[in-house]
Formats: sequence, structure tokens, C-alpha cells
Amino acid sequence: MEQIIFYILSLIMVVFAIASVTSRMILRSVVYLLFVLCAIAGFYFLIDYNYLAAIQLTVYAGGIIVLFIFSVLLIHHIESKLDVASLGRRILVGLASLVGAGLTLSVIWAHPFIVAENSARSTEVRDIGLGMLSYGDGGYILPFEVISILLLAAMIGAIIVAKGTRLTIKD
Amino acid sequence: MDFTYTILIPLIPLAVFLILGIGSLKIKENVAGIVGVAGLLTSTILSYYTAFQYFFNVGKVNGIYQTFVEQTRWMNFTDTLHIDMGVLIDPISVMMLVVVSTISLMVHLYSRGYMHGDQGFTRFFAYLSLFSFSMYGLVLATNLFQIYIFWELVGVSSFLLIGYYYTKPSAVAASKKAFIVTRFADFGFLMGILMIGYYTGTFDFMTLNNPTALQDLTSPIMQNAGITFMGFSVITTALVLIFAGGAGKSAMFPLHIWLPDAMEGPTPVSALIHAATMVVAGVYLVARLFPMFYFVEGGIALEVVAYVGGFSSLIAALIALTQHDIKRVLAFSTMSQIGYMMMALGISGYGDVDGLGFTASMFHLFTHAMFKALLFLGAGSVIHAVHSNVLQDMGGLRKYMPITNITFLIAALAIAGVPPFAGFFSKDEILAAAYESNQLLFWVEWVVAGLTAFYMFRLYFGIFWGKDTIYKHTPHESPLSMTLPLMFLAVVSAIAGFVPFSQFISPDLVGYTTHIHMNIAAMSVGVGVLGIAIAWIMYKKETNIADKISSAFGFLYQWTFRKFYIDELYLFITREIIFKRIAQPFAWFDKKVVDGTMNLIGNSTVDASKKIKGLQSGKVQDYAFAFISGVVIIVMVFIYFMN
Amino acid sequence: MIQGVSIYEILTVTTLLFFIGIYGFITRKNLISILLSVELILNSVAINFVVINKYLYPDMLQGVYFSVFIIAVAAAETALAISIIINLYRLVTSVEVKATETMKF
Amino acid sequence: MDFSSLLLMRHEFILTALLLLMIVAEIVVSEQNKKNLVNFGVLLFAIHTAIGLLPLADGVLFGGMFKTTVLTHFFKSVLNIGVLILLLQSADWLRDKVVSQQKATEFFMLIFSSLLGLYFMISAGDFLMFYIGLELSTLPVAALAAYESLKQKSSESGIKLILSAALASGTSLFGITMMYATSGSLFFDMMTITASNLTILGFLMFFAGLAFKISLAPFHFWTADVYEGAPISVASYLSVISKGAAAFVLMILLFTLFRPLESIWVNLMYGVALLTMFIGNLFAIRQQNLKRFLAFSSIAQAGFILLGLLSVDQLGATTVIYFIMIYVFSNLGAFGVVQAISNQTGKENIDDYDGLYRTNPKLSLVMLLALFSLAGIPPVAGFFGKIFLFTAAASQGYYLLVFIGVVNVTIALYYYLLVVRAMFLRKSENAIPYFKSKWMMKLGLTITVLGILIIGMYSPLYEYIFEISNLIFKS
Amino acid sequence: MDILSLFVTVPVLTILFLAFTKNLQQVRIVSLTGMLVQLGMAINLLFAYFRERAVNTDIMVFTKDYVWFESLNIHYAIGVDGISVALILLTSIVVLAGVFISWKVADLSKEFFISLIVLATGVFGFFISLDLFTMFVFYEIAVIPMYLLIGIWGSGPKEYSAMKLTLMLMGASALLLVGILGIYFNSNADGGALTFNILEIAQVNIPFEAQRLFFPLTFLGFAVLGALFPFHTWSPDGHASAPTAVSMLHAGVLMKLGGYGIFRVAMYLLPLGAIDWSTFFIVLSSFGVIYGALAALRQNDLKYINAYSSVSHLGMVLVALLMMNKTAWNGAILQSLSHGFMTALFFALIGMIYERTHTRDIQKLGGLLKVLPFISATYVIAGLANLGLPGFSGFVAEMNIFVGAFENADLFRRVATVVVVSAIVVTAVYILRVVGIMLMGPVKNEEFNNLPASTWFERYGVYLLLIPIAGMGIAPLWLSDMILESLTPFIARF
Repeated sequence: MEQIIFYILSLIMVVFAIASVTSRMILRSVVYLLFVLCAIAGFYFLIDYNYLAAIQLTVYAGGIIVLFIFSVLLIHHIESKLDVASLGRRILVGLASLVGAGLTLSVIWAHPFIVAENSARSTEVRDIGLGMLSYGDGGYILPFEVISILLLAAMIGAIIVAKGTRLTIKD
Repeated sequence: MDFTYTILIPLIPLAVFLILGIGSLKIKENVAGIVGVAGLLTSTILSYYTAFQYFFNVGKVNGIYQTFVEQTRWMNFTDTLHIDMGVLIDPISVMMLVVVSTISLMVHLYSRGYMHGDQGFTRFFAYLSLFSFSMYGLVLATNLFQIYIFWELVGVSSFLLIGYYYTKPSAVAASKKAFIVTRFADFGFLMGILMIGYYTGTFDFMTLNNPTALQDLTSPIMQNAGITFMGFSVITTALVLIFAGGAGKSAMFPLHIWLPDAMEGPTPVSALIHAATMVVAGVYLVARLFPMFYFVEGGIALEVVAYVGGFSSLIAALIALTQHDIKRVLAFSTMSQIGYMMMALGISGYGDVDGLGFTASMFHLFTHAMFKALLFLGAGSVIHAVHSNVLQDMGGLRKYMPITNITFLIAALAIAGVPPFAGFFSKDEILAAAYESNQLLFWVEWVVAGLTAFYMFRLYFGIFWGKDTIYKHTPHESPLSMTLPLMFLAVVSAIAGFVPFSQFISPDLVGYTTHIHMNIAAMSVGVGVLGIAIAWIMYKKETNIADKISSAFGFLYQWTFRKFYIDELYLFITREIIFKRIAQPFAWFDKKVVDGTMNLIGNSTVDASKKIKGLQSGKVQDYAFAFISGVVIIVMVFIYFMN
Repeated sequence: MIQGVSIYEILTVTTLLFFIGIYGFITRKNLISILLSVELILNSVAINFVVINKYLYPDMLQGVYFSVFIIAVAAAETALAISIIINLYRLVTSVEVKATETMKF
Repeated sequence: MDFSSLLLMRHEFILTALLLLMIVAEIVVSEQNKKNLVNFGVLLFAIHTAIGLLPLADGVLFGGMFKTTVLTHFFKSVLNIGVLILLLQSADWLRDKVVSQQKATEFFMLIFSSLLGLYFMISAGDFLMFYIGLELSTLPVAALAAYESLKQKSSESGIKLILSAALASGTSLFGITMMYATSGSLFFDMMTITASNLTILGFLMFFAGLAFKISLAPFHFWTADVYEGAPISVASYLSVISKGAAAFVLMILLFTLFRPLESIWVNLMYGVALLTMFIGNLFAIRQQNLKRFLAFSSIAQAGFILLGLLSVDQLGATTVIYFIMIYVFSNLGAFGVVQAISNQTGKENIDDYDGLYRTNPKLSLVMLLALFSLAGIPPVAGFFGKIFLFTAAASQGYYLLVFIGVVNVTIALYYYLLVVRAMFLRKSENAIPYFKSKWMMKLGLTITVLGILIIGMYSPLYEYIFEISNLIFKS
Repeated sequence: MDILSLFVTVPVLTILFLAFTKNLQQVRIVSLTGMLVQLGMAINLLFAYFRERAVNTDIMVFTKDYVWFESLNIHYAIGVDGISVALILLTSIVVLAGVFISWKVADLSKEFFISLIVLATGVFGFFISLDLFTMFVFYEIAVIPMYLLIGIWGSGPKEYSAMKLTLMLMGASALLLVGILGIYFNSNADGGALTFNILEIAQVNIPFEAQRLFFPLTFLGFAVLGALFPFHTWSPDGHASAPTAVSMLHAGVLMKLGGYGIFRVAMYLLPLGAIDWSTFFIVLSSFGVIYGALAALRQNDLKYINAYSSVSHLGMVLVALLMMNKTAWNGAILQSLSHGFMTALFFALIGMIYERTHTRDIQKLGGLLKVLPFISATYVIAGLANLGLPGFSGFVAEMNIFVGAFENADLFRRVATVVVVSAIVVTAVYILRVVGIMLMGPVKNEEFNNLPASTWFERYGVYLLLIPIAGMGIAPLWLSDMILESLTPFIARF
């Protein structure tokens, strides 16, 4: 059962990912991406990382995708089709990506992974939250604080980029 | 007896040179003349004093002339090889001192008149002093390297003096030619010196010329004489190379081409350098190394000397027949006479009477210096009066210039070998020596004697007799300052033959007695008189015989007139081959190929930079593609090829 | 740990996602589309972390935490990128890649 | 762990405090006094730099996520000094051009946060902190690159940077996951690196991400475009501070964590060094815009740094740190002059510098020294930096590489001399007229000049680095 | 301050003072004073050396050693032997003469003299260094000011020439650096620490393989500076474009660094390599001798002629160095000195002629002897010295080279020797060609009749150079013995 779900999710991921990067309608592209992200969230549920799945859904589906759609609507004529790269270029890049993927996969498949037995480690949201705020071994308070600075910086950055008063002179 | 003071003989002219040279723009003509003459007079007196002391007082011990050497270390090469500077007093060097001093003094005196009023008067005297210094140094040299050093210095003084009229293109060309040709010869000389130095371990004349060592096959010199180099023993090769140096300076065939052109210099210079002293340096050099030449490998090198000398004298005499420029005639005559001396050295033996050739050569050097200097000075006097060098512009001058006429005649008779003038005695000895050892050379020289008489009198009659030329300015006799040296030299030319030379100078330093060889004397005088007679017929009065003959032998005439086209050959080699075919391509090669390669490296870097600019396309996705390709390629390389 | 699904299969899927993202990144002509591709790349990586954590080293939650931070960073990055893109749009009224090719060589 | 041990994070704490202070100041200070905020920011940072120079104990915090050693402390101080110089040089620009757009304070905030990111990257004890540090150092700079929001070039530069950075960090992360899979941990100390193919794959992908930051070929393409479009201060920051820190981190990681893969990455460094030197130099040759010019020049310089990495010992580590330090001063000198002139005249092309010496001799001399230092001409510091790098490479027998390296120095000399040519050799009717710089710019340039002149000759500094770089190999 | 470090300190102080000068007059006075002091010190050093040598038999005297970079064992180690003393003397004379000749430089004069003295500092430092690293530092310091000197104050295609010169010399230093590092990392072949110190390395037996690898690198690195064929092409262009004093210093002093470096570093430290490679390099350098001479034959630009002449003469230095015996080496050093003085004199005179006539094309000049007697006469003297006339330094040097070269009895070196000796003829030809066309003959241009005579500072410069040329030529014994003595430890390595 889980297996089948996994395959279905995988199929969704791959197909919609491809669709997303090839679609000529930008809004569709965004929506396909949303599907992929949701599938990924499903996958997280599947392996019992509910917290992560939740974040995936809230931050990505709820945040980033909305941001995308918002900006697309803001600056794009949704009905117009996107330009595509020339065929030769697509083939070239496709080949390169295939080679890359093939290479990576061949290395991965050749590697003997030793799969561990399921441990008792809790993946409860509460435990994860505590871990996030602990400053001892295995505590993640430091990255947590730093990422807040990062978010602050990104915010400041986004603001100042947008801040410039529109003048008549164009460079 | 201490001969150290002789070092002053060269040093005084050097001092004079420095004074006049540095102040050449400031010192007045009078002062320069006086300083120059006074300096050389001192040297001359010292030379005479030395000669007197040496020959008559202290030189001879037990019948053998001693060699006195005073020297000091100048530079070290290796533990054994070094250059010394000093004086070497032996018969030939003392004899040369006398010759150089005498002629130089005369020329100094003469030049005061001849060069009077010339802008570069001081400079001229400075050069003369430099030359005197160098020549003295050469004569007194104690070793090969010292002689080479002064050899070069006389070369350069000769260059400076030939190019004295430096605004005249022909003089410039002549001076260059003289220097370069002799320099080329010196290349051989230097190689010879290097070989001698390397194989014998010394440059010192005393060691090299030691007859006992030379005859001892185990001595270092003779041992190395066994080492062969291109078919000859190294020492023989070295000697031939050294002779090449001498041949260059002494204008032996085929290195003679500079001498006629050197007549572009002021006439006193021709008299001093290109007639009496410097050009005989080659003869002196061979004489200086005579024991080596004689003993090493049975004298193969000496034979070369003999034949080169003989051939040169013939060639020169033939060319002299047809030249129009009186100084050139004299120049070829000089070459011819030096050929005599060389030949004489070449056929000479070593001990006692066998050494006649050597003695005769030195004797002829001595007498020739006197009468040839006289001829040149006389010619100078004529040129001074006529303002031309060319025979056709002259004629009938005897009326205007009596003293010059007489002195010139004496000199001409002397060179023609008419007794009792000096030339007769020395030439007679040479021919006698040749007769003893090499018949072929003897007959050649006999013919040359006749030719000499002919062309000298062609000259004489052409100048002083012949047609009565109308002159723009009436010629007049030269001032006393010029005629006095003429007269002095005339006297010497007339009587010098009676000096018993063989008593003083011989290869083994032991004096011996010679006699006049009557039969040979008769033959030589005969042919000389014949030559004079023909000249009398052809040139005493203005006739057209000469033209007829020359047109009859048109081809031969052209050849001799053109100096056998040797100049043209040299010109062809230098202009066409060395300059155009070698130097030009080298310059081209350097500019295009060598430099081109360097520039190419630079340019191709810049080109490469231009070619790859497309990589930086400005498209962020291209960059991403490069990024990913880079990763993929690196991964492939490291996982599949290097692991 | 999903029954019957090996880690290899999951990694295959993520790898495919990753390279699809890359393909998109390079071929899309629109800046926002490129950003979408970036999200694909980041997500594939996030899955990787989670899967490896789950399958191989479940004792610690290093991978999971990493994924959380990746998501956070991705959000920040996207926000910033979009703000710049919008600014560009204000300047040249275009969000095509072509608009960003003035500097080259 | 008690709170006193948090003092080990002195650099980070103070800088965070400065960041917050600037935010407060921005809010509090009135519009008219905004100009003074620039001075305030510089002053604050100067104090921070000064405090940073005080000695600091070694320590590990947060379960190994944060490590500080004398070496990292030292290097942070180098970065501080670099940023201080940079701020001094930028002050005029901020005051004259940016304050009016009401974003001068933000400049400080972004620079501070980026620097903070670098601190964490340097001090990182695991990949998570490393990653966050990396992103923290990059994202604000992307915003800074797009700072001049009225210029298309600036936005373009920002886009290019952020997109390239995203791709690079994505690749890098993928690599990290692979290494995580094979080595069992994300904490450097707990990872057991073995030379399996998957590890190598992971390492190489990770390396690509870091190489992007150092702009090593073929991951360097963004550099020139971003530098050209970004404000000079930002280009300067990217080329000097950010690159220097990344190179330092690369060295630390290679010498410690990836030591087991030495046989792999030594060859990698060899190849990448070659490629980077040539690419950087060949592109630099034909640049006219000075920012692009310096971009490619800095790419080539990065190639030289790799030479030092070939010697995996104290010598190599020392030479790399020493070189980076010298490079910071040299490049800041060059950028400072470009900045000064650009502020005054807006000219950024080499041709514009024709005859500069005759009008502005002092600036030209600073530029000359900086360029000579970059080119590696004695007696200025760059020479010592380069020659020691070569020494390090030669110590392992890479003579051929050293030779090619020096040949590249010659190529580099060519284009540096092109600038010298413009300034000194040429005469021009429309040379940039004489102007006087403000005192902050002067001070900034003076410090770089002193650095360029002294660091090379003053050997105790080298010896000190030699001593502390020993720490790398102790663990 | 020890006696040697002063040679670096005084120029540096001069530069500092120069930086604060206000006008042309001050610039001149400061430079002149500084370089006069320098010359005084050089002469003092000479006598001090003789005194010291009498009681001290070390290879190097006046040695001082200060640790610089401890961990790399880099020292500031200095010391001199007879060779360096001679070259220091040469340098100080040529620099002073250069200052005199540059008296009239008015455009950016301060910068000019600063650059000139920086160059000199490098050269002095190079000659006193015993540490390869320090030596290399000074080498580069000496090379780089050339770019500015030629580029700013030069003439003709100066930018091109300056760039070419700088890049070629820097490219050479690439080889050199690799060579030096190679030596350094093999300097512990007998155990012990790595060292840059020449004297210490000379005690070590560097493995043959290493010697064979690093000798050509080191040799070529220096030889490019010594204008070895085919790497000489920077020299004609560079010289032609350089201002007078720079040509003087460059040809007179800087190019000597090449020969000196080869001797001190390449040959002394890598004797086996030298022997192994000597054949190849003898071919190149002896070809260079004749090649330079022949190329000079067809040039019309005075500076080109002199530059090719330098190629030829310095080729002799290289040949002599490779001939591996004391006499030849002595010749090489003497030739370096002699060529230094002569070529500096030449360039000084060419500069004066150019300044007056505004051309260096000999075909356009003529009869200068009449209009510029002092300059022309000196030119003739320099020419004669150049073609190896006895009584001048060239002769002394060349004879040592020839005799030394001839000490090798094998056919190959014999042929090389003959080729080298034959250059004396070609030299005579091209020198006389110039003298004949330019100085002698009719005055070709009316305007030349009113050329200004030489000035006092020009004369001083000329005298300064003439005196050593003649001095060496007339009394070479003390100098050649001083050098020979210093060569003894070197020959012991072969």
C-alpha cells in the first residue's frame, strides 16, 4: 500500500516537475509546481515526518507559491505564452541533464547503503520544537537565531530594492 | 748595461700624444709642431744612443749579440700564461728603433712644412706621436701579446691618419678598408697567438725562440708541434696564422688591397706608415719569430712566407707599371719591395752565411725605409706644388723643383738597384740568397727588379721630364722644412749600402761577413739598367709609344690597370655576399622570425582572449549551463578516469 | 521507512527532480520560471536530507532539521529574488532573461 | 555551557548588536541627520574591529556547531579590517549618493549581516551552520548588488547573483546530502569520510558551490557581470571579503574534513587552478571597464590561491592565509581608487584614466602600488604573497604548475600595466581633473597602502600566521 | 649599518629625499649628492675589500646575515667578493654618469630620478645578496622601473617597447623562479634544513637529476636578461625607445645581472647541470655572438646598432661562462664590466647626438666630427674600445675570454672559440661603418653646422665613463687579479 502510494507520489512529482519546466503558460507552470510540492508533502507524511510535511504545505504551498502567483499576476500578462529556448538548446541541455542524472544515479545505485532499523527517535512536533530551541548537543538554537537574522536581512534587502523612488531618468 | 731607460723611447711620444690629443682644439700650430718634433727628437736621440751602446759597446759578448729583456707583469691569464710589458733589446729591434726614429723624425720635420696651415695640424701631430709610440712599442715587444697589442695600436693610428681628411669620402672609405682588412688578418694572428699560447704555455719570445729547445724534440714546443690540426702540426698552423697577420699589415697578396687606397692619407703619413715602418711590421714579425719559423717542422711555414712574398712582389710590380696616381705607383712599389723582404726571410737559412736571406731582408728593410720614405716625401713635395696626384697632370717639373728632382732621382736609382746606392747592396744580397736556395724565386725576383727599375723611371721621367705641362699656379720648390728631410734621406739612401749589415744582424745573433756576388750583381744591375733605358725611351720625351703598347696589350693592360680585379672581387664578397646575403638576412631574420615569434606569443594571447570572449555571453543561463557541465565533467573525470 | 521502497528508488526520484530543475533553470526564458526551477532543485535536496535521515541515520534528526532550514532559506531567497525581479520589471517592463543580458564579454 | 562562554562569540554578538543598533538608529534619527548615520556606522564598525583585535580563547559552542580558534579569530579580524577599509572608502558614496535615496543605513545592515554570515561560515562546525552562513553572506549581497534600483545594470547584477547563487547552493546541498549519506553525520567532527564514489560525487558537487563563491573557473561566470552592475563598494566586498572568506573556508575544509580525499582534490585543485588562472587572465586582457577588469583579475588571483592548497601542510595553509590577507589590502586599494574616481566623475573605463598621474598623482600612486601588489612586483606585499604560494606548490614538486603560474603572472602583469600605462604613460586633453578626496577615503586608501607596503616585508606577521595555522592540523 | 647595506640604504634615502623635493634644481642636487655618496662608498668598498681580503680568506667578506622569514629560512644575507665589488663599482659609476646625462630631463623629473634610483637600488641589492630569495627580490625591483622609465620618458614606439621588455624579462623570471625554488627544495639533499643561502647550498651535493632539470631554467632565466639569442629581442626595441640614462643603466648595468646571476646561481650551485648543458648553451650563445654582430651590420639606427652590439658582446660573456675555466670566467666578468662602461658611454653619446640632431639614423647624419668634435671624438674612442682596441677595457676582457675559451681542447669548443673570435672582425666592420658614415664624411645637413657644443654635465658623464675604460685597459692587473682570486672557490666546484 505505502509502496503504491509512493509510486503514485513519485509519478506526480516527476511528471508535474517536467510539466512545470516545460509549460508555456506561466500560471500553469506555477500550479504544476504546487502539485509537485504537495506530492512532496505527501511523501513526508508517508515517512512519518508530519511536522515537515506541515511546514512544506504552509511555507511552500501557502507562502511561496502564493508569492509566485501574486508576482505573476502583478507583472505578467497571463494569457501570453512564454518564449521557449531553441530546440537545439533544449536538446543539448536535456542531454546534459540526462547525462548528469545518469551519472549521479549510477553512482548512487552502486553505493551500498546500510539501511538502519527504525529507531525510537521521536519525530513529534514537540520534540522537534524543543530540539530547535535547545542549545546543548543536538540543539538547533544557533541556526534558528541565525536564520532569523537571515530572514531579517532578506526582508531589509527586499525592501530597499523596492524602495527606490521612481525617477524619470533611466540608466 | 741596463736598457731600462729605453722604455722612455715609446713613452715620450705617448706623452706628446696625450698632451696634443687632449688639447687638440686649443693648442696652436707652432706649439704643436715644436712639442711633436721635440718629443720625437728625444726618442730618436735615445734610439741612436741605444744603437750605439748596443752594437758597439755592450751588445756583443763572445761574438754573440745578447738579448736584453726588461719587463713587468701586465695581466695574468692562467698560472702559466700572462701578458708582460717591457722592452726587448736585440739586433733587429735596435735596428728597427733606428729606422723608425729616423723616418719618423724626418716626417715630423717635413710635416711642419707640408701640413702648414691645416686646420687639424695639432691633431695630425697627435696622431703621428700616437703612431710613433705604437711602433716603438711594437718593435720593443718582449712577447707575442705585447706585439699584438701594439700591432693593433699601429693599426688604429694608421686608420686615424688615413682618415685624416675625414670629410673626404674616399679617405673615409680607405681608412675603413685599411682597418678592416688588417683586422681580418689580425684575426688570424690572434688565433695563432692563442694556439701558440695554449700549446707551448708561453707567449714569451725568449722562450719561444730558444734554438736549443726548438731543436730538442722533447721540449714542450716541439712535442706539441707533433699534434696535428687539419694536416699540419698545430705550431705550424699557428705560425702560418701569425704570418697571415703579418701579411695583412705588410700588404701581402691577397691582403694588399688596402695599401693603395691608404694613399688617401696625407703624404707624410704615407711615407712614414705606409712605406717605411708600419708596413714592414709583418716582415719584422716573421723575423722576430724566425727561429720558430725555421725550426718547427723543417720550416714549412717559412716556405709559405717565401712564396707569398715572391708572388706579391711580382703582382705588385706588374700593377705598378700601369698606374697613374704617383702615390699608388709608390704604394705598389712598396708592396713589391716588401715582397722581396718576405721572400728573403722565407728562403733564409739559420746559421752563419746561410742566414744571408735573413740579413738581406733586414738590410733591405733598412735601406728601403730610407729611399721609399724619400720617394714619398719627394712625391709629397711634388703634390704640394702641383696639387694633384695624377701623373698626367705633371711633367717638366725639374725646372721648378731642383732639390726635389735630385733627391727623387737618387731614391729612384736606389730602388732600381743601381750601384752604389743603398738599394743595390740589399737587393743584391737578397738575390744572392735566393739564388742559393730557390731558383724559381730568384728568377721571379730578377724580373721584378727589372720591372721596378722601369716603373720607377716611368714615374721619374713622367714627373720631372716628359711633356711641358702648363700649370695654373706656377709650381715652386717646397720650403726648407720639407727639403731638408729630403736631402738628409737622400744622403742616407746614397750611402747606407755600405753599412756592413751582416756583422750586426743574423738569425743566430753571430755576425759574419758578406761580399758582393759579382755575377748576380751584374745580372740585377743589367736588368735594372735595361728597365731604366726602356723608360728613358718611352717617357723622357712626350711620345705615344706607351699608348701604342698599352693598346697592343689591351687585355693585359686592363688587367694590370685594374689591379687584377682583386678589389672588385673583395667588393663583391663584402657587398654582395656578406652584406646582402648574410647580414641582411640576419637582420631580417631577427626582425621577422625571432622578434616575430616573441610578438606572436604576445599577439596570440591577445587573440585567444578575443576568441573566447563569447564564453562570457552575459546570459545567466549559459553560465548555469557551464556550471553544471563543469560539475558533470569534473565528476566524470574524477570518478571514471582518475579513480 | 516505507515498506517495500528502497532508498535507491527514492534517491532516483529526487535526482530526477534535481536535474529537471536544472533543465528548467537553463532552458526557461522567464525569470520567474527560473525561480520555479530553483524551488524544484531545493525540494529535491530537502527530500534527500529527509530520506537519508530516515533510512540511514534515524537516531539523529540532522537531516530533518536541515530540511526545515532549507525551506526557510528558500523562502527568503525567493522573496528577495522576486523583489529584484519586480524592480527590474519596473525599470524595463520585462521579466524575460533577455532583459538581463546587457553586461557581457 | 554557561553564558560566559558565549563571549567566545564576541565577533558575532557585537556585529549583531551593531546590526540592531543601525535599525534602531534608522528609525530614531531624523531625516536631516541621516548623513551622520554614515559616520556613525563607520565609527561603530571601527570600534567593533578594534574590539575584535583583542585576544580570544579557543572554544566550541552549541554542540559543535560553532567553533572558534585563534586562527578563525585572526581571520575574522582580517575580514573586519577589510570591511572597515571598505566602509571608509564607501562613506563618500553613501553620503553623496545613497542617503538621498534613504537607504544608507540599510547598506550597513546588509553588509553587517553578510559579514555575520561569513563569520558563521568560518566558524561553522557542521554543514547546517555552514550552509546558513553561506546563504546569510550571499543574500544580502544580492540585495546590495541590486542596490541602485534605478539602474538596470544594478538589477541585472542582483538577478544574476541571486540566481547563480541559488543554483550553486542547490548543487552544493545535493553534494552535502550525498556526503551525509555516506559519512553518517553533518557535523564535521563526526563525519567519517572515505573515498567512495558517492562521497567523491558529493564532495565535487559541494566544491562547485564553494568554488562559485570564490569564482573559480568554470564556476566563475557570474563574477564579471555582477561586479560591473553592482555598486563599486559591493563589487569590492564580493571580490575581497566574500571571496577571501570562502577561500579560507575552502582551505580549512580541505585540510581537515576532506583530508581523506586528498589524492582527489589535489588533482582537482591542480586542474582548476590552471583553468582559473588562464581564464581569468585571458578575459582580463581585453576589458575596458575597470570593475570588469578587476573582476577577472580577481578570478585569476583565486587561481593562484589554489596553488597554496596543493601543499597540505603548515606551509600551504600559511601561504594561503597570508596571500588572502595581502590580497584583501591590494584589491581594496585598487577598488578604492576606482571608487574615488567614480564618485567624483562617474568614469570607470581604463581610457578615462589617461594622464591621471599628471592630474592626480597620489591616487595614481595608490593605484600603482595596488596593481603592482596584485601583479606580484616587489617590494610590495603581493610579491611575497605570490612567491610563497609558488613556494608551497613547489614544495610538493609541482614545478610545472609553478612555471605556468608565473607565466600567468606575466600575462597578468600585461594587463595591470595597461592601467599603469593609461595613468602614467599617456597624456590626455580630457584627463580627469584634480580633485580632493574626503578624509575617510583618504584614510581608507592610506590603510591599504600601509598594508601593501608593510605586510610583505614585515616577516613576523608571516611567522605568526605560520604558528597559528598549525592549529588546522592539530585536531 | 654595515658597509654593504649602505649600498641599499643610501639610494632608498635618496628616493625619500627626492619625494620631498620641490623643484628641478633640488631634484638634481639630491640625486647627484646621493649618487656621489654612492660612488664614494663604492670606492671606499674597493679599498676596504683589499684590506679585508688581506686578512680574511673566506669566499665572501663583509658578510652579514639577518633572519627574515624564519620558517622558510629566508635571510637577508649579504657579502661580497672581488666580483661583486667590481660590479658594484661599475654600477655606481654608471648610475652617477646617468644622473649627469639626465641633467636636462625636465618632464616629471622627480619621478624620473626616483625610478632611476629604484632601478639602481635593485641592482646594488642584487650584487650584495647571498640569499637567493633576497636576490630575486632585488632582481625584480631592478627590472620593473624600466617600464615607467621607457614608457614615460622614452621615444618612438615606447609603449610597445616598454611592454615587450617588461613582459619578456618577467617571463624570464618565471623560469628563474622555478629554478630557484627547485634549488631551494633540493638544498637539503645532504640532510639539514632547506636554505636559500648560496654559500650553504654550495656545500650541498644537489642530485644530478635535479641539477639537470633546474640548470637550464636558472640559466635561461638570467640569460634572457643577458640577451641570449633568441631571447634578445626585447633589447633592441627597448634600448631604442628608452631615454638616454635608462639605456645606459640598462645596457650598462642591468644586463650584467644576467651574467652575474648565471655565474653566482646557475653555475655555482648547479655545476653538474652546467657541465651537462654547456654544449647546448654554448651553441646558442656563440651563435648569438656572431649573430648580434652581423645583425648590427645592417642597422641604421644608432641605438639598434648598439643594442645588437650588446647582444654580441654579452654573448661572449655567456660563452665565456660556459667555458668553465678561470681565465674565461675572468674574461666574462671583465667583459661585463667593460661592456658596462662602454655601452653606457655609447648610449650617453647617442643621447647627446640625438638631442642635438633629433635623429639617430646614421644615413641622415654625417661629418659630425667637424661640428661636434668632443662628442664625436669620444664616440670614436668608445667605438675603438668596443672593437677591442688594446689600451681599453674591451681588449683586456676579450683576450681573457679568448685565451680561456681556447683552453678547451675539444673540437666543438674550438670551433665555438673560432666563431667567437671571428666576431672581432665583424665588430670592427660595424663600428667603422658608423664612424665612417656618421662622424666622418661631409656634413649632410646645413643645420648641423650650428649644433650646440657639449655642456659641462655631459662632459662629466663622459669622463666618468672614459676613465674606467682606459684605466682597465691600461692597467688591468689589479682588477683581473682581484677577480681571479675570487674565482678560485668557484672553479673548485667543477
